[in-house]
Amino acid sequence: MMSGSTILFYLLAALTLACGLLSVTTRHIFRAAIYVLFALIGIAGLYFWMEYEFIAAVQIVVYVGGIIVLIIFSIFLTQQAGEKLAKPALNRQLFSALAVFCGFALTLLQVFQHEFKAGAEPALAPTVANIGNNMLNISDSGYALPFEVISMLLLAALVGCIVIALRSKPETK
Amino acid sequence: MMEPGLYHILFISAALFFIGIYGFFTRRNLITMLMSTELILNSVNLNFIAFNKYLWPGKMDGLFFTVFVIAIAAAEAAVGIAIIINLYRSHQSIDVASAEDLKY
Amino acid sequence: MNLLLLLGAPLLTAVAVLLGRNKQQVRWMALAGSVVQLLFALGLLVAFRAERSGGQTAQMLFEQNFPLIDALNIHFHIGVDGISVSMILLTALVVTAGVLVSWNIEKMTKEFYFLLILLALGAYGFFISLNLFVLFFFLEISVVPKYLLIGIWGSGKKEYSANKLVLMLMMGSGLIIVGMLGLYFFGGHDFDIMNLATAQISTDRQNLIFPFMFLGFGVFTALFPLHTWVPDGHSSAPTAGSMFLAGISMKLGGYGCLRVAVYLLPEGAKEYANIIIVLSSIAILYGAFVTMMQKDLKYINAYSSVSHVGFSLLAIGMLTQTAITGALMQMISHGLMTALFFAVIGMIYDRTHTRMVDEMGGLMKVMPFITTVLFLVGLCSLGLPGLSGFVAEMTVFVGSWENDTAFHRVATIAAAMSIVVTAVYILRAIGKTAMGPVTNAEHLELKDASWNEKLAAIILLAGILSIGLAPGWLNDLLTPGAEIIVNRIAGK
Amino acid sequence: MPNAINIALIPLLPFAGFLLLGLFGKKFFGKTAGLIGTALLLVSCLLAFQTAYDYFFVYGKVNGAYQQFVPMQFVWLQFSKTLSIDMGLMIDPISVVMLVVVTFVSLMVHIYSLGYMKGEARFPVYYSFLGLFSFSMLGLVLATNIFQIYIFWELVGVSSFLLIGFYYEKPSAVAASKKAFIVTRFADFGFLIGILILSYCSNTLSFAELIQRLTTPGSSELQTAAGYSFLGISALTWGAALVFIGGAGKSAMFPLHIWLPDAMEGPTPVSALIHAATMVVAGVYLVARLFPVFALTTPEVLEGIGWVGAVSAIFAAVIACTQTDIKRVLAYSTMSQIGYMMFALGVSKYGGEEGLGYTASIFHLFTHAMFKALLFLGAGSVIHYVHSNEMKDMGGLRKFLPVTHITFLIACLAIAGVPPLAGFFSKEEILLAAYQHNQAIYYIALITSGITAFYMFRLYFNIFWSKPYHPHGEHQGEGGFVMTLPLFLLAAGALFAGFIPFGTLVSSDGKPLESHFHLSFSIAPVALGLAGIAAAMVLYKSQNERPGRISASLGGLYTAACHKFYIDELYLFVTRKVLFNLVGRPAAWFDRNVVDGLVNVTGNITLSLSEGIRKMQSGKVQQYGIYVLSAVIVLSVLFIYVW
Amino acid sequence: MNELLLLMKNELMVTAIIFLLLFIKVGKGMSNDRLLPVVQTLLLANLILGCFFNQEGALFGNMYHTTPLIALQKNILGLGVYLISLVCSDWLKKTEHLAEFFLLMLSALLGMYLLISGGNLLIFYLSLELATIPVAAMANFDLDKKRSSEGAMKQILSSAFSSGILLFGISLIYGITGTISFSELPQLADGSALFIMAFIFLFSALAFKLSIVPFHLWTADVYEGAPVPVTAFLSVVSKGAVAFVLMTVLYKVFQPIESTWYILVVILSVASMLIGNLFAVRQQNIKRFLAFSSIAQVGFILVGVSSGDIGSSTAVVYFVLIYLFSNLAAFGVATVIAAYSGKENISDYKGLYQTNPFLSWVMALALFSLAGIPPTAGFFGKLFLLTAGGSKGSYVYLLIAALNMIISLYYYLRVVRAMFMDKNETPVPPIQTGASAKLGLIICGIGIVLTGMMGWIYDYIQSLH
Repeated sequence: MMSGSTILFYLLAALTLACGLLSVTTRHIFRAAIYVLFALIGIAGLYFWMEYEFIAAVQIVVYVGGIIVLIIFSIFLTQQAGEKLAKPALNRQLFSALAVFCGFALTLLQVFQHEFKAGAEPALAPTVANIGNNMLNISDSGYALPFEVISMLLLAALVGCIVIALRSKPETK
Repeated sequence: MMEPGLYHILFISAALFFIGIYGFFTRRNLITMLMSTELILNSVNLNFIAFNKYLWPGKMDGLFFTVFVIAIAAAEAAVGIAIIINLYRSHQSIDVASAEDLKY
Repeated sequence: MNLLLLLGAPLLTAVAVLLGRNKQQVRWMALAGSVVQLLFALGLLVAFRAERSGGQTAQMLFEQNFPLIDALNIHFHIGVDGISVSMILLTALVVTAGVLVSWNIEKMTKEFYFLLILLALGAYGFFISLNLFVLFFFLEISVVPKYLLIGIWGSGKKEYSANKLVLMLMMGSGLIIVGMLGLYFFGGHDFDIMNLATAQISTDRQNLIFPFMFLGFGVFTALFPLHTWVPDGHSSAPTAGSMFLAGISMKLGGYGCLRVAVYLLPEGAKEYANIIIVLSSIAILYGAFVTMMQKDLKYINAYSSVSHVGFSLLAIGMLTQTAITGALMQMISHGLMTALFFAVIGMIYDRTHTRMVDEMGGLMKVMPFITTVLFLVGLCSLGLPGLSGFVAEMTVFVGSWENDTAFHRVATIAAAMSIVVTAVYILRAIGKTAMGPVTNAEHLELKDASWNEKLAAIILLAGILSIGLAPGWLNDLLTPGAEIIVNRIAGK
Repeated sequence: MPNAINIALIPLLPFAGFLLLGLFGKKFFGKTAGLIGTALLLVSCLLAFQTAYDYFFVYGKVNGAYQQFVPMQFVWLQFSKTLSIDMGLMIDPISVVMLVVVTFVSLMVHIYSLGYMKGEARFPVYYSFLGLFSFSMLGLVLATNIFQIYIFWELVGVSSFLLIGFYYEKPSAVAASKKAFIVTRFADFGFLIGILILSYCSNTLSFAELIQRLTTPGSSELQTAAGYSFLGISALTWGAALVFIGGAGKSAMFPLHIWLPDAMEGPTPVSALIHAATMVVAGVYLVARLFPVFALTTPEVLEGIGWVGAVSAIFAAVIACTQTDIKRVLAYSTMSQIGYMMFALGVSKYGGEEGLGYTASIFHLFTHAMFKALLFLGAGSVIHYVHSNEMKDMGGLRKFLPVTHITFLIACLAIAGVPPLAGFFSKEEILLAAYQHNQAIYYIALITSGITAFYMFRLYFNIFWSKPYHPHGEHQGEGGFVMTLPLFLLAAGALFAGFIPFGTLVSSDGKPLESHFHLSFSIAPVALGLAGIAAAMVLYKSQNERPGRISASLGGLYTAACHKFYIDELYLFVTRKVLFNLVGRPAAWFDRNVVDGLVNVTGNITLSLSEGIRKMQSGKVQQYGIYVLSAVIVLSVLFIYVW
Repeated sequence: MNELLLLMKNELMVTAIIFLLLFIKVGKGMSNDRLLPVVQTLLLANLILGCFFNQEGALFGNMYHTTPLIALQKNILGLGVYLISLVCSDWLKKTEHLAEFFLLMLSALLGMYLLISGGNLLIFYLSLELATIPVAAMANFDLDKKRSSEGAMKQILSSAFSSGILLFGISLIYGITGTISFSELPQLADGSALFIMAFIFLFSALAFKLSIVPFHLWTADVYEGAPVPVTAFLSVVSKGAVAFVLMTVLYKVFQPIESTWYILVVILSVASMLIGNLFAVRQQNIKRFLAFSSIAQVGFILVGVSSGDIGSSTAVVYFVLIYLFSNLAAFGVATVIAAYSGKENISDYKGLYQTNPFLSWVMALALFSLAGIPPTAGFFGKLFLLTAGGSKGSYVYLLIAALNMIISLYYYLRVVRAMFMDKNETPVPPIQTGASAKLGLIICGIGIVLTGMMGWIYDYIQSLH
């Protein structure tokens, strides 16, 4: 008998995979963006399901609130939303499918063959407090340095985006 | 059916990973390619969280990895989109086939 | 005698040449520099003989050893034995003559002399280095200037030839590198030739490395069938370039074959001696026959070089002391002779603007000096007593004959047969160019050699004659070195 | 004791002349060059005579046998501990005889050339070449070491080349000089290998030691040498035979004779010196030098030498009958006479009475030098006078060239073996030696002597009798004193040289040899000789139809002889067609297309590979992704399942 | 805190410059002519500072560690950036966004510093991204040029793809071992099939950054499209950093599976040399040409990397230093010519020697060094790489490497031939090279000539281990 949690899991899994698959096959670009959104939400759901609420929240905030919005804006900027996308070349599709299938098969084979060891240490709950402690800690288990690094990266990305996207004299022909 | 566990999630993430790759290979629109890479990154995140939860709950390495990957994904997407928009300005198209001058 | 002077002199000359203000100044500076080098070389000879007769019996004299890279145990180790001294002398002679015959180069004079002197630097360094790494360094130094010399100042299909030459030589270098590293690791992380000579390297390993070394240096010395850079390279190069290529460059290979491949890997040498003999016998005869069919003077000399250098390699394959002495003599003799030959061809070409023997005739009448030199050099090439070629070839034959198997005998006889073929092509070439009636009326107006050309010819002729008439001094220089090599082969 | 300096000066004076005239002749000496050369050679000649006198009559004979002396020797090139090229002077009967012959004939030629070559543009060069030749020949004669002889052997060859090609603007002279050099070089190749074999067998290069080691029965060297053989023939036999090939080449023995007739392109005095009296007998000298080895160790080779000599003698004599170029007739006659010398050695044995052939050979060498040089110089005078070598341009010259006529006649009689001229004595001895040891050769020689008389007098009559001569253009006459003096001196030699008691001076073992002279034995050869002269007189004394008819009736034989039995054509076929077309050309083709081709193909393969994989870099970023993924998968599979 | 200042002085200095630039930009700005010398001076200061007070130490719980060798590696990269600022000054002066350009470049440099110093996979990943994303943006700095955008697009997309694969590999490694720390990984690595697969996933990302065949395909397109300074940065500094970190990763982290990665490195290095050379042979554009040549060079670096002992890491560091001088000299000449005449094709270089002997000599020197011809330093570099690679005793591999030098020589000589031998009716006109560009080129030239001759440099690098 399946528990509710199990059912929820399969639903989320189905949502994620189906939306993911649809997002790479649909020929409406706007729909593709929406499918991606749902796939990401599905993943966020899985995080919830695994009780990583913080990550789920970040997922929703950054992806749904940030990236997908950015993508949708750029779609509006560059394309008529209703236009159908060009069909990919058939042999490209075939080769891609083949390569992807092989990769998938190999990965599954290896992953399922492998016997993962589990850590013996007591679990550390992924609470916001714990996360915060670790993140700003410069001791052994702290993540202050990555935090600084990512801030520099975001700064650089920001500057780069500004220079590129806001070029002063757009080419006019 | 089994109780969902690590291997289920690993299956999902692997599937999503290769779906993303398939998208990356086949979509001709640059923005959709970018979206595919987001799928790839998310599948990885799923992996990290799963491993963290089921195998190594003693530390939060996986969790933090996920956090930073999300952040990087955002930065990458931002720069990517900026470049794509710029490309659109000069090429008047965001079809990947329109930007294939550099070759051989 | 400080051997560093031998490197310093060309280096200074090269710098001075680059700073020269006009062409005439550059020429004189190059000449002065090369004369200084020649004097150094002669002084070295004198000093060396004095040391030896003073009872100095060390294998190498005037040694110097500075650490270069400790981490890899690389030392800048230099020193000379009789073999090196004679090779240095050869280089100095050829370079001086080369500077002299290039007097009339107007195109980028400064660069030309710079590269020429750079080549000399490479050769000097090569001959004095006692460390494989340093040796290889100097060997390589002399590769690229050749490319530029041929490519910029050459004639005919110069780019093709320059490319071919450099690429083939680099192939040789590639093989040498591998062999060198093999030696380095098998010989206890050391590049030093003197140390490697005492290192115990197992026979299997020697057999593994030897082909790399020998083939590598073989490319430089035009080992059949790796010789095809020779005809094209030589014929496209400017006169001094050809002189250097055939006169010194090919000797780098021969010297390397001996000093590095055979000396350091005696077991390997024994293993492959028969193959060397077969290849070089083929080279000797084949080169001679191909020469017979050539119509271009430079090609004639180039292919005859293949044949003549084959004697050196044959003698190396014979592994007897006399043969190895002969190999070295042949190198020196051939170096002088072929340099002179190219010099003369250059002089003729400058005047007639052709190198085709069929388009000349009766030049003896118009330019007696040049044709006399041509004639002498031809006689040297065909091994006439009194000239160096004879001494060298006979030493090779006698040395080869010391091996008493039928195989060695047949190879020696085959090689000796080439002296007939050589006579055929040399006389054909000389007969067509120098003798007979003057076929081209325009040639009647031509002038004989100018002072610089005469001087160049005389310098080289002096070398040829001093060996040909009194070979004892050279023999004395070379024999001890050859003896050491042979003793090592014999396992003593 | 021999005076080393005096003897050393004999070759060195001409060498000095060579250097002096070669380097500065044109600038400083000009017309006096000839005088300088001649003067130097005169001194040299006098020294040679003095040496000969001293040797034969003062110190040479010890214990009743002439000994070998080495007054001077030094190491020139040390090959190995045992083998070295030594330069030295060897004094023994044959070398002394040769010294005299060489310097004397050379002096005659020097003097003669003062007149003959007067006005030549390269007059000093000519004398310098003559000096070089004299030096080389004398060095050869004096050699103590088998390699020394080889060295001078080669030098002689090159001087011959230079002198034959003296008129370098004449294509035929150039061709002839090349031919002479290459053919003799081919023979020298054999010589060289022979030297190597002998030196290896005996472990020395010095003549004295070599002979001693190889002729002492049971010596260790002989035993070692016996161990080696090739094609079933022992190494020593090979060595001796190959050394002889060298000699045969220089001495123009069949079948290596083809260069000699062509060599007549050189100035006539040169022919007299080199191609009649001195260089061409070097082969004989070489065999004589190594005679003990030939006679005692390898008698089978010696017998072969005998046969080669005999065949050459008659072969050349037959051809000489058909030639119309007077110098070529003389050339073939030379070849024939050297054949005599060779087979004389061939039929000789070592020591005592048995060694008669040896004495005879050297004797004939000596006398032949006199009369053959005379013949050539005479021919030179004739050519000088009529400016042609062809018999048809001559005839009736006896009135115009009286001195030449008389001396030429003397020489002809001498070569025909008419007693009591020089040729008679030496030839008689040869025939006697042959008679005693090899009857077949004896008969060949007998017939040859008849033919010799015939062709010599055919020549004589054609030049001096036959048709009357109508002078046209300017004629210098006989060229004055410088040209007639040598004729007289040589004629004297031809007349009286036969009376020298040669056997007491030169013999195979150094001990004097009593010559037994049988009058009855001489009847046959003299009669044949006279018959030959008579036949020639009948046919050629005056112009008539008979020679034509006879040659027509001989048909094929005559044509063949006229074309020198097509030996030249054979050689040409072998060199041009076989060597050039079947070896040289394919080799050259192979080099350009296969060896070089391989290099180019490597380059082209690289370039076309580069072109071929161009598509990989398609510019499509998604394709790049597929490559990356595939690579990852393939590598993973490889490393998981293969390694 | 003092320890932090001392150990992270390179990073801190670079960060300081970044912020300075930010302030300048946000403030009233400066003209390029004034800004450039300032930046150059700051970079030089960074370089000089980097030479002192180097010690070993770790921070942030082993996430960051440094040794004198690492400091040297950082200084080499810093030198690279400084030289780029010199030799490319002609281009830099013309760009509209000089401050931003340096800001991005220094961010990338910072990323590289952290990459080298990083002590776990997270820092590794983050700094790899930090070293990549700004470069992608920089690649687009020729804003008006189509090719520039195309190159940038290819760069960002393919690097995103590759970092996806990298992350997947990292996640598997994390799953298998439960750690992301470099110091713990070697003990926990089990060498299972999945681990090897994960390693290959991870390696592919490094290979992608280093442009190892077959992960190299983006390289040429991006190099050709991007502005020359960016190309130079990518091909020199970025390559160097990744080569350094590759050694750390292979030698330390994946030491347990050495037998696997040795074969992998050998295969890929042969492939890189071959493919790189084969493509370089047929290139017309000088930047594209240098791209493929750099792929072949990387193959060569891998020869040195393969054996995995002290000698090999010394040889690699040494070679990177030399490669930096050589390649920057080549790119420097290319920039100068491109900046003044807009010409980028090899055929445009015909007859260059007649009009610009200085540039021609520098270029020739650089190419000879790249080809490994003495007396240039490249000869020593290559030889030491081979020596390092030879210690494992696979001579066939060495032979292939040595023979590949021939092909490479062939195409390097093509350029030399064009400059020195070919005739040209309309060669590039004489160029008045700017002072700082000239200075940069001269430094490179001196570096090319002297680095090899001065054996103590090698000894010094070795002594840092």
